[in-house]
Amino acid sequence: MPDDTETPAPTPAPDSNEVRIGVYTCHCGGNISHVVQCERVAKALGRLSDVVVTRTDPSFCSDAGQAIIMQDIKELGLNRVVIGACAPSLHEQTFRNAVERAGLNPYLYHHVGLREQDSWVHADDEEAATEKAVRLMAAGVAKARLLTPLEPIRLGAEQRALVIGGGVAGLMSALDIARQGLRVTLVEKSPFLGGRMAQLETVFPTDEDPRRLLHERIEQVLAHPNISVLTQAEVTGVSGYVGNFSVRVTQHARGVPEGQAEALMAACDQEVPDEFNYGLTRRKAVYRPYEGCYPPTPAVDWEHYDGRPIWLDGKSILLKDEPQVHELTAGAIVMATGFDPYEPRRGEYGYGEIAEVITLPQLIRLLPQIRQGEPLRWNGRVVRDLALIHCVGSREIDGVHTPQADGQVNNYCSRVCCTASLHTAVELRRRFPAVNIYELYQDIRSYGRGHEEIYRRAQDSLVRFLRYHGQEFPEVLAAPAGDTHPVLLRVKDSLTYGQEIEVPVDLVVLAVGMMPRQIDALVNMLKISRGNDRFLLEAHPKLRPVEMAVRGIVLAGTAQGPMNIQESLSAASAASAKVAALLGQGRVELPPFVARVDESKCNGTGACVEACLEEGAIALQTFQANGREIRRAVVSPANCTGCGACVGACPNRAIDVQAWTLAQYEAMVDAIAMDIPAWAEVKR
Amino acid sequence: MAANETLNRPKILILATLAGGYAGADATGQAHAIYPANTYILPVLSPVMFPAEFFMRAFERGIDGIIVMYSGADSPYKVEAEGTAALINRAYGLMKERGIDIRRLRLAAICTVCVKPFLKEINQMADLLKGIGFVKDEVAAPA
Amino acid sequence: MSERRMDSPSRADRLKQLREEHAPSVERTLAVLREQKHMQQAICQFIRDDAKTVPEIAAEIGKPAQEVLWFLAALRKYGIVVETGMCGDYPLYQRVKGAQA
Amino acid sequence: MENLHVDALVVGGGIAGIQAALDLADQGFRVALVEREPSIGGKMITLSKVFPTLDCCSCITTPKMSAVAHHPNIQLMTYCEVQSIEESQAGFRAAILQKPRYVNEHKCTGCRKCEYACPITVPSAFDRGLGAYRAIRVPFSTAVPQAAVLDIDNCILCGKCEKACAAGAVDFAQQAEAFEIRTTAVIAATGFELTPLGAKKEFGGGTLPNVIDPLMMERFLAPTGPYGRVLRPGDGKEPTTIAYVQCAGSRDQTLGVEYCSRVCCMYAIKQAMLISGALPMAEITIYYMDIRTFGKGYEQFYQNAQAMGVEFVRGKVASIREDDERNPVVKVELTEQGRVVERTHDLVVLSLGMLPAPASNGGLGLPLGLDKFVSIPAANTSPCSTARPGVFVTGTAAGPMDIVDSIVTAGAAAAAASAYIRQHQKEAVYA
Repeated sequence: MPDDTETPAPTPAPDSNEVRIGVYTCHCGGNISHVVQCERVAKALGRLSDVVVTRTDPSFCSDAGQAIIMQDIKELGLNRVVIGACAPSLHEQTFRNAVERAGLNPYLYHHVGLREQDSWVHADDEEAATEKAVRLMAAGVAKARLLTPLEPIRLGAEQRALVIGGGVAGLMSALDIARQGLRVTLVEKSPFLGGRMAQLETVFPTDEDPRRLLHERIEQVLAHPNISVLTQAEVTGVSGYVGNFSVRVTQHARGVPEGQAEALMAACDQEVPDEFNYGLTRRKAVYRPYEGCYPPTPAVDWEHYDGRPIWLDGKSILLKDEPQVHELTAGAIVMATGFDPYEPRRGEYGYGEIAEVITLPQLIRLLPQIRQGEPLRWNGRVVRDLALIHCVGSREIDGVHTPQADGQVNNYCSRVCCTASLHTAVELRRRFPAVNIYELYQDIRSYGRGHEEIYRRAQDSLVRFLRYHGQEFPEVLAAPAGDTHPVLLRVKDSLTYGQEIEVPVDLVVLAVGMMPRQIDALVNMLKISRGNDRFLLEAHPKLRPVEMAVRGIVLAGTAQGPMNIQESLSAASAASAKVAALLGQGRVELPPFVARVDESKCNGTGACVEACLEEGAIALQTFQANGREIRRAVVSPANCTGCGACVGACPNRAIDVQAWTLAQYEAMVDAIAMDIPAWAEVKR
Repeated sequence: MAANETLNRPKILILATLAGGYAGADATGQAHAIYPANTYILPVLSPVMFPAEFFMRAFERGIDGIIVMYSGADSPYKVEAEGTAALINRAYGLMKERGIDIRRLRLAAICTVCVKPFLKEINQMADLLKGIGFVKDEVAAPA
Repeated sequence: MSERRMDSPSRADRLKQLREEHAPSVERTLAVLREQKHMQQAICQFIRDDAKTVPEIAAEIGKPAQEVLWFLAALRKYGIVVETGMCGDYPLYQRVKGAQA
Repeated sequence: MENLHVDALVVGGGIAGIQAALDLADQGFRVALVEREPSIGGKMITLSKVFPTLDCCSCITTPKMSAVAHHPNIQLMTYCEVQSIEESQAGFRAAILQKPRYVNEHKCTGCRKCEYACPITVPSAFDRGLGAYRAIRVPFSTAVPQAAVLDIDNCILCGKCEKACAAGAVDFAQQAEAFEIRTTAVIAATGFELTPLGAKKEFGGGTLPNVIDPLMMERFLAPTGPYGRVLRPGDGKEPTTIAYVQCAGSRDQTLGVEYCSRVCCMYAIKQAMLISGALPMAEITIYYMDIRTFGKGYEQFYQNAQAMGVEFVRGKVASIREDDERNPVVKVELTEQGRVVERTHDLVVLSLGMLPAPASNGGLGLPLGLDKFVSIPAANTSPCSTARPGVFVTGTAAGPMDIVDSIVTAGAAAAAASAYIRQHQKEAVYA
């Protein structure tokens, strides 16, 4: 087993009143030094009191650069470090770590951004940029004088993850997390596990049976002792923070007693559109989506159940939902809430107006309903010619496409529809060799491993490709009565040099893109962000692709953006690796930027408590001191967000946010506003 | 520009939230947009932490314009949007009492990718200060 | 491992061994070095007083422009040559006074 | 070199291997990271900026490289080749060969005095041969470890480096050393190679100096590049018309490469944008079959490039020749107009694709797919598991992918490996 290594606590700064500051101005490989005269900055800073050493380097973030700083800390006894370099978002942590490795408390370090906020924006005026660097660095020194050693807030972490969503991504990440020895609660909104993947008939490029693959995975999940699964369940409340999220889950009743379930389903006479088949068929209000689903017991569709009793064996049985509320604590939350297929507007390519226009997900559900050897039929007619239109609800352009209800267009590529269309076309040509297939596309994006081969197979099986431009969409028209085909397609085809082509077809299939699920309530509860595309937003699109900005919340699968199954699995596993690293030790560390009361100044006015809006972050407590009762404010660090509302409110200046104190800001302002006669002497 | 010219420009202090304006300033830098250099950006967790007197002190010490770039409704802190607005109003009251032009203090919501609004705020303040000059001259001038 | 270190030959023996093992490549590299020195000197001589473009240097010393550019990249990297401006679409290069070649 | 016993061996120190090692080490596993080059960083560290955020590539890679070097659970070994990996009772035994750097890595301070002292200038592999470094050098400015390496094949054994080194780090007595790593699991992160520039003779790559590969352009655009600006390598001219030929090495049966390399559309668009920034007057044309901007935020990036004036031309490039002024002349069939034209550019970039690195089938003995990348038998259930139990794969060793996908699969491989390690070690205890 891996070592459970304890990192030693950093040695606190030597308890001496003498402040010894090292000041480092980074060239950033020319990024800063091409504009800011770093040597002059260093020289000017060297004149400030308490500054023991001042240096420049082509790149302090390099190993060699860090070594210089570490050596100075050890040899010159520095107890504060100020570095002027790129944005703190890039390298503040790098330098904090270096300072810590040299034996100094990492919070005795201050980072000044000289690149994004100086050299890069004042390239027109080197002199002014250099002066600005001096003032910003002097402000850094002023703050550094007032820094105090701090320790991160260490909290116990619940070694349990909450996985929201029981589709392929949620199942994968639940299993992966459980395999790391952590416990998992998997919450699925619908009565059945498997999500969108169960609605497919084959998965590309391997042509496996998706429900068989899912079934194996679900068995593994159910068999794992660390995982508990709640179906028909929704997260209805969340509070707390990384390591300690308190979660309320409301679970609806299955509604049918185990022994009577089959009989009740048979006896139920209420029918509703079957969303498993995207509305192509109807099912009962007591239902199971498909044979072999999990759990196998039928469930009541509470959303649509009309409340009428069901007659069974001469008795009237009224189905009742008695929701159960589960309260649980989770250290981390996995967002695996998935996607919905784009629902075309009424009239978009004839959808909803012409009966012969359906979506690709509908076609995929239609195919298994046709018996082997039977021809493809739609709307009572044998299909002879079929057209697939790509990019419906994807790659839309602002000002060209009709916006949706929220005013936005889907300006992203949905990634899977090209290969899914090609894959379906190949399958159609194989099963129904008499059907002519047209694919109307902009760009074929069969990017994945083995996908290009599917494109070639489609070409080899004589699928006809017609290419339209982004702004010149194909037109779908109802054919005049008496025509040979019910629908007429008109497209300007760039493959034939812009010819206007008319194609009579029996069925138009819209390759619709992906939209994120409606999860507004969850987003608000968790205070997480969505991007412009409305999918959940990662902390950094390149470097932290499966983490969210809120610590302890990670992303798995299509909640983040369009992905295929393989990509969803990878994302889910990657998310579980982050959860395992976070919770594996049973504790998490939070930055120490929380409010702290100066007991010598606090006289219990309560102004801070009034100003604070964070639940449980600060309270007045009564103490006994010298036989007298005194009231003082007490901060609960785990609940404090460090906003500082209490700081501005306190009439006695008795409270501050650690590392961001009012006195530090005042000192920085003074440094920025200072007269710097010394500066004028430091010339080239 | 000669040193004494740059030394004698009014100074603009910008208090920008790490989650918003400070990141927006970094985004502006990445775009290599040019703006006046007499601007000093300090990161804050949230500007609600400042008492109104903090701004008066800054004006006294020689800051000529202050832009508070908060995250408004996008803030991770519940109190920020309303709390900061109230704070700025209190500061305006104090500025009027002391005869300081209240245009020297601005509150603006800036997000992480707000390059254009960021530049607009900065340039507006810089232009204003070119016209109305230093705080010390204003306060010294007889009412 | 320490045992292996003790068995390892002394520096002098090892250098001798390396010279033997790499005799062909050392010989080839020495020839390259002579050619490089010649080329560097020719370039540096021509741009000692006036900055020139790559095609101008190539024409003067009778070498392919591609090769000249590579040498300039090397000389620039080690601080012997600097870019001083543009002449049309071509940057101008000049030798840095007093730089160690 | 001592023999090592670890939980996981990661082969390859590019971004995928780095991330996989960090994800495992952060969970408390002991990890050995073996890299055959003298520095980690892989292909990513040579790039200028990354799409679609246009973050400086070095700035986002170096912190991770540094984190690997300093992680208490990671043993970093550079300039090492994996010779074989064999199953043993407790997992795997990997035979590793440490190549001699002729520099003591621990004594070297990376000051580069040796480099300045060395008389031999050689083409810099880091700059794709278009820049130069010396026979002894720190491979690049942000290399990890920051230590020099001596290229013995271009050395005249003059000893000037040894004299120049204040730390006494130059060591001619170094020899190759073999050692063994015992590990429970292995992660292959062996990466990709760019299609050779001369792969398609008709395009003139490798013979026409102003027809270049995309990694060369990355170096021109990087602040540390060989010319410090964008110039064409043929004669140092600042190009005013630049063309990209898409799918030059991918989706091409004649090259035996049927697959799409996934990144070429995006890097071409990114480079076009960066060139527009560096050379505002430059005209940039991208010749393409299909634009495949399928990732998150990528389509918007493509739309932005169109708005910026980058010219996208649907066409099949048949051949490239050179005119009298060494300008590449592109013969292209404009597939939307049905005619063939010749267009002259100052510089042409062939948007080359990804080929599996030879190491993917080297010491690891992994079955390969038809595309020669490491085979993943159950892609839709275990996307990082190879055909060899206990060996996982991440990044471009398993087929073309971009940086973000490499980072995601690195996390996935780490998750799969850690589950395997726990299971295997538990069984070993009970056995």
